[in-house]
Amino acid sequence: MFTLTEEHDMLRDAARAFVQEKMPTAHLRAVRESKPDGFDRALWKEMSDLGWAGILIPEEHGGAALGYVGMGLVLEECGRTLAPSPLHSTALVGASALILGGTAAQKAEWLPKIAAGEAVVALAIDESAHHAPEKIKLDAKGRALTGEKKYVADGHVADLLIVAARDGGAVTLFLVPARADGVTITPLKTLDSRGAADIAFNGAKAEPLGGPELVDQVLDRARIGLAAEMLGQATQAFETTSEYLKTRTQFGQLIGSFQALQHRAAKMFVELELTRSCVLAALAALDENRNDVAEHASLAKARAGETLHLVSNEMVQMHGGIGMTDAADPGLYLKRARVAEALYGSASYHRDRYAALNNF
Amino acid sequence: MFTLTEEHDMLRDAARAFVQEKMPTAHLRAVRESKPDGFDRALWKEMSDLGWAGILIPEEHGGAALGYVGMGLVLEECGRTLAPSPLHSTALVGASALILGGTAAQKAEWLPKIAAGEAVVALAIDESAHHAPEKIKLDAKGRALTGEKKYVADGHVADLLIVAARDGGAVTLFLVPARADGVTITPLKTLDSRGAADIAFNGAKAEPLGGPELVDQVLDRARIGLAAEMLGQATQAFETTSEYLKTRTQFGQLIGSFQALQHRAAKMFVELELTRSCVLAALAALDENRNDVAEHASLAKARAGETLHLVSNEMVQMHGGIGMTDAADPGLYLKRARVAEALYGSASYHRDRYAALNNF
Amino acid sequence: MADGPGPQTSKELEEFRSETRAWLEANCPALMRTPMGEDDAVWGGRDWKPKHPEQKQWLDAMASKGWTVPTWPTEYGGGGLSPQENTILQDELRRIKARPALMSFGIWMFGPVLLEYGNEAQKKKYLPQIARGEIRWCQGYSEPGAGSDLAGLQTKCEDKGDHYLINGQKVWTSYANEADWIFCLVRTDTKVKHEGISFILFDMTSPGVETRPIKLISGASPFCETFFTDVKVPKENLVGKLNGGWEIAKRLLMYERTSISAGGFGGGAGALPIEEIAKHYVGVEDGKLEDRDLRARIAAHKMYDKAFALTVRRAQEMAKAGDNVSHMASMFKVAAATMNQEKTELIVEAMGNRALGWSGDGFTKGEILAPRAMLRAKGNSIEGGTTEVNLNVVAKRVLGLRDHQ
Amino acid sequence: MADGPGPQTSKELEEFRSETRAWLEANCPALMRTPMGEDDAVWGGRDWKPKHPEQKQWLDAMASKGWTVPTWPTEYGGGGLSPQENTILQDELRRIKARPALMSFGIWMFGPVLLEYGNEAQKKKYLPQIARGEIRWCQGYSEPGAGSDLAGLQTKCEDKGDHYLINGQKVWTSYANEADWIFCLVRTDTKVKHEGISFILFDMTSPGVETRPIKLISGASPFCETFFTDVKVPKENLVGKLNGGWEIAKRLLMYERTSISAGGFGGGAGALPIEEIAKHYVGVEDGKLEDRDLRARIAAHKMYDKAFALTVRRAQEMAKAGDNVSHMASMFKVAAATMNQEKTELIVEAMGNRALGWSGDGFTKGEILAPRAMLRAKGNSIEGGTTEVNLNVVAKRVLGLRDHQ
Repeated sequence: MFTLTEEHDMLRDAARAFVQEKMPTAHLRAVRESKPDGFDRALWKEMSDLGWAGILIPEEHGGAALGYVGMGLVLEECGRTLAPSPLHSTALVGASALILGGTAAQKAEWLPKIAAGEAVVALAIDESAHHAPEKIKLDAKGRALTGEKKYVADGHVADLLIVAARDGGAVTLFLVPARADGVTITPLKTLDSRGAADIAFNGAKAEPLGGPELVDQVLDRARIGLAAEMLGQATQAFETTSEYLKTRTQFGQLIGSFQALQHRAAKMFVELELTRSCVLAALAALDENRNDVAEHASLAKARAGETLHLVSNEMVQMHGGIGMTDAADPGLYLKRARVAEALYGSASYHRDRYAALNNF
Repeated sequence: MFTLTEEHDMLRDAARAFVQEKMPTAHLRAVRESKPDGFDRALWKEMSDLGWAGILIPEEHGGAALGYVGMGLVLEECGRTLAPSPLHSTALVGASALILGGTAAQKAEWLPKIAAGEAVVALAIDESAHHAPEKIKLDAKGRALTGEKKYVADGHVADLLIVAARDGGAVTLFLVPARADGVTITPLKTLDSRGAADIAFNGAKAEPLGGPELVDQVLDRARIGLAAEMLGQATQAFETTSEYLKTRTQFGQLIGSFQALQHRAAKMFVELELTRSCVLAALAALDENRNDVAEHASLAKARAGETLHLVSNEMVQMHGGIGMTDAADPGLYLKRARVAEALYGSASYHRDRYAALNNF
Repeated sequence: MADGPGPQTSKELEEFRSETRAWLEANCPALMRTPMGEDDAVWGGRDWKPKHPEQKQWLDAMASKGWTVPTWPTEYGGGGLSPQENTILQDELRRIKARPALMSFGIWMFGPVLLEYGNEAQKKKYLPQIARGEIRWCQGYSEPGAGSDLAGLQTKCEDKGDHYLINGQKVWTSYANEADWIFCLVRTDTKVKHEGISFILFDMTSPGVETRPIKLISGASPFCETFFTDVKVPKENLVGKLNGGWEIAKRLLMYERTSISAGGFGGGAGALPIEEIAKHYVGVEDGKLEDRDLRARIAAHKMYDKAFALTVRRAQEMAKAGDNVSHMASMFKVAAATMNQEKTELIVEAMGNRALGWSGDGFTKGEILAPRAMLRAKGNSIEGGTTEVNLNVVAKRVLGLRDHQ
Repeated sequence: MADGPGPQTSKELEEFRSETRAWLEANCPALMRTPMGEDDAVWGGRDWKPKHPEQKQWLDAMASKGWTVPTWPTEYGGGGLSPQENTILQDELRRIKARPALMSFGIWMFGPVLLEYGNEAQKKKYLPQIARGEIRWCQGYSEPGAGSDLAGLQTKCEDKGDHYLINGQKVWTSYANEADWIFCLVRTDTKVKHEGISFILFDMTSPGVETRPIKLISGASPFCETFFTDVKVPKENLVGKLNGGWEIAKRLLMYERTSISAGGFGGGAGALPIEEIAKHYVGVEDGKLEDRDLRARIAAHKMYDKAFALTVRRAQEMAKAGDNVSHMASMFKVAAATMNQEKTELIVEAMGNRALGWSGDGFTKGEILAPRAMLRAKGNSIEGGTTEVNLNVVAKRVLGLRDHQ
């Protein structure tokens, strides 16, 4: 379950080398100042050329078919430096929705574009301040969408929208080109500088994609992939903080030699190791097509959220005053953490879901 | 609100002197081994002679009328050494119910006996594993009680039972002599060695006591008084542990010089100070007849429960292996803590109630 | 507990109350009784430009009575009030919802220590200026290498015969770029640690003083880096003894902790109670917040908050009764920081994706403030003594636990 | 990751599986495939009286194959199995729900270090007795003044020429009153600390050995105080070098932590999942536990529990793939203790007043066990290295944080 193939090892090493060189946290700062899209299109092209946009996509559609474990490894590396890109929304969520629910024609139209980095895809789910897929109201009668979606990740830069809506009874997914008539996109300036959008639909024409069970399948993939990114963020936040504990001196001693901080660091290490197991197990469950994906997804997202919350707070606190400055990295991790914690369901949401999945 | 009168100071000093001398934890051990009642009747007589059984009772009925703040101070001192007696069930809960809801005849019959330490009173409330006064079902039609009560504190030694039951619609309180026909008392051997009882009623004749609002009034007094006892337990558990940190040596150092333990001790101190304020404010709210007694009661009981839970666990852990032995005191505090935490509503119950009282 | 005769009879105090009420009624402008916005605080100082004329009118009126610093002696610009009278004044100010006439580190921190440690000339010169809001002070304490370990400071102060010469760098100097004068810790002896520190005052317009605002993670810049290059300071600006500054510094920190804890931290979007925010963004089912997990945590937080408020009140009553409550300052600092961080995090969680905005029109003003308040609150456990340092203080001074021997 | 040729082909392993399955089918008595009660564990030893003849039959069968210690060499009574074969054996044992044939500190702790540090005579003498369950061992480590600081031990061992003479006291000796032999840490040099400790073995029936059971807060007495007064021990009973015992002691502690964490702690009333217990005692509304606050905390605990199980599995897979996972032992110990304490507390909370009984007929057997399991679990963060010591180990050895210099 936890064993990586040689291909996976190579993919992770390549991702780490690329991200560390081209997308350190300084890159996020540059994007924040000068790229209203929230990412750098030239670098996204390079990432696509490396095959990342097509990791999940079958070879016949121009992808590499390396599976979710591979996707997770790359997302984790991107998380380490907070590298901004549409990788999660497009290569994971968008590609998954099309692969799982698309017709042959839909796949043929969109998957090659995704694999080539030529189309950005965004999943429009939530309609209020909180993740609540069971409450979706967006009306899809007659294949024309009417209603509103909130905080659509990468919705401000998407070429293709995948929209959860209700056609009569059950909620299903629909495809709508982002520039179609009846679609109004309001870009949001967000805490993590990546941007998002509120989107209004006013009779926009939509193509259905798969059946009702597709919504859960796609959401669980979004949650697990995001958990992998969050694992990377938390791991790096912890490692950066550990290094600081080994270099910063107060009272004539390295602050990392104070036992109270040592114990807090050790507890974070325990949390990180447990979270890593949950994330890797969830990715493997997807590749193995297991029937407990839902439980794994809620476990991974909730634990990644709790661990990242803890570690991002401790990162600021252990850096002291420096941690409060915009010039230092802790604030960047803290801001991205709060966004990632909320997306696709908070820890509270997933505790509730985990309990329900376990019948209590 | 927090200022004590000279009378209060004297009462507390007298209580401390008596309890420390006559009822140290060794007394609880002796009771555990040799007193199936869970307390020592001779000492209860002495406590009554000191006026404690009548602290709340008007002078005309043989009491001292020193109010709830006074009652709380004595309960806190008893809590410090885990001194077992029917003080809470009888002098606080029983006396309160009669004072607030009794007819002149009922008061004249029972209050002098309580003040003299000649009658033990027990309040029978819960009917399942959890405190849930809103779910009481015990049937009181025709002033004859039918149904069951669980874990009635001091129910195994009571002379008089005060029973919450439903006469048609609302829940009210009823008086039943413990040895009346139709009352079956099953004594329980409890974790804290004090004992309790499950009680079955089979058509037992009962006298009504006051109206429906009386149930809440009496329960809130029970909660606040128990919180005062728990404050004493937690305070002593903390002080005993602090002393141990100053005497036990490991690795050539006093264990209290290890920073991780210092920080944990400091955090406990903060919790204790906050809890003390809640308990004292709740007692004062009773004496001042304020309209926010319910909120104060839930605040005091929940915080006392959380603080005592924390401190009793840390007491064992910081004592190390010694703390695990029956011969040392930590186990005694831990066992009484778990009983007190559950009685009259757990912290979880009172968080729920506090939220409801605040309309959310 | 004997009820000894107080310095004032209750009749005298009642008279004071009615006079005060009448005076406030006549002198507090209507605008000064309305809620304050973000930029409405009055900090005074040489360069202060009132946003509204009523601000100046209110400040001058209060200063004329000495009521910006009600308990300071009248000869230094104070009101000379007894503690009981001050309680009445604060009651009456709250009653009409009056805005503070003046916010000032001079009032909260520097003034109290100058009253205790300054010489007569210093008190006469500086205290009335503080009381009238004429001079705005900032605090030169932390340095890049001396945060929690404040006594590790390195800013050098040399005796040049007729003046001192100061070289070095401070950091976290609140509003240094807007302040007129600084009270500053400097090193006057490099061979010893605590015993080589002095407490000195100087004008921020002195040649060689430079300030550079620090941008925080919340986006605001309330603090500066402050650089001193060959700054000449007159010798009479030393407060207390040469190398005797550490005692003054610690006393001032106590005032700082107390003022932070008692006043609470700035609330940002916290004008509404959390549960009202949560009801709006989370929704209600059977009269309860729909997210029951969040509801339980909000309830626990509100109880902690209430317990804290009750404890502040208890400490005040104890102080009034003559008990020493100085041991509670570190505890309050720890608890207040915890509470404010918990509160701002719960608000962000309750607001869901509506608290994930940074700027722009997609979010309301309150929605933009919520994450910034959460980010700002992270500093509460760092500024004015970190939570770690305060826990050390509780463990050692209050509980009597010792260091490794 | 190259798939090098393993020592055994998968065909060979499949053959081993079918042979094993057949053997177990033929040799594991039916009773030994039913769930174990409280007193059904087989610890062996000289004085052991089987509760059922099937226990002895099953132990002898397994011992005849060397499968009580499957990976030990056959010359010492082991099964000589490869790791892959052992995995298959354990799989097959689980498949038929076989009870452990033998529980033993000799198997889990002492045997592994003797294999590494013992001389040939010692291995030949002691290991086969362990494998066959003939001799039950106990561990003489902690002393009243040496708990977390184990190396502070004072039990004196003097060289008397032809024998050693031991005087002192041990505490927390598990089942010392039922054990036949003890492996024991003693002080052979009082002038140094770690370098003055030796590892020695002796018979518990030696004159001068006395044991006294310790009653715990849970009511049980699984541990003893153990006293040594002029106990004579043959010189060949020293394991490793004189004054070289600390290295052996640490290695043994590692085996202890691993066995505690991997096996989990005893569950008491934990046979049912928490949520089933809670449903019974708390009640259900709309398919959810009525106490939603408790429900959220049970869910969080179950997730932690699952995360832990996944991490154990991950470590096993890593170890199988040849990675060094020794750094994870302290982490597992901390997490396992936290988890078991959380679990037993949640069960007590869920059972309400039904978990407040100590004995008697007013409560069911499961209700009586619940608080005792909670009390017992408090020791999990103390025994086998306290949580504090294990956090120190993680901080220093895994994270590389240093002590004060």
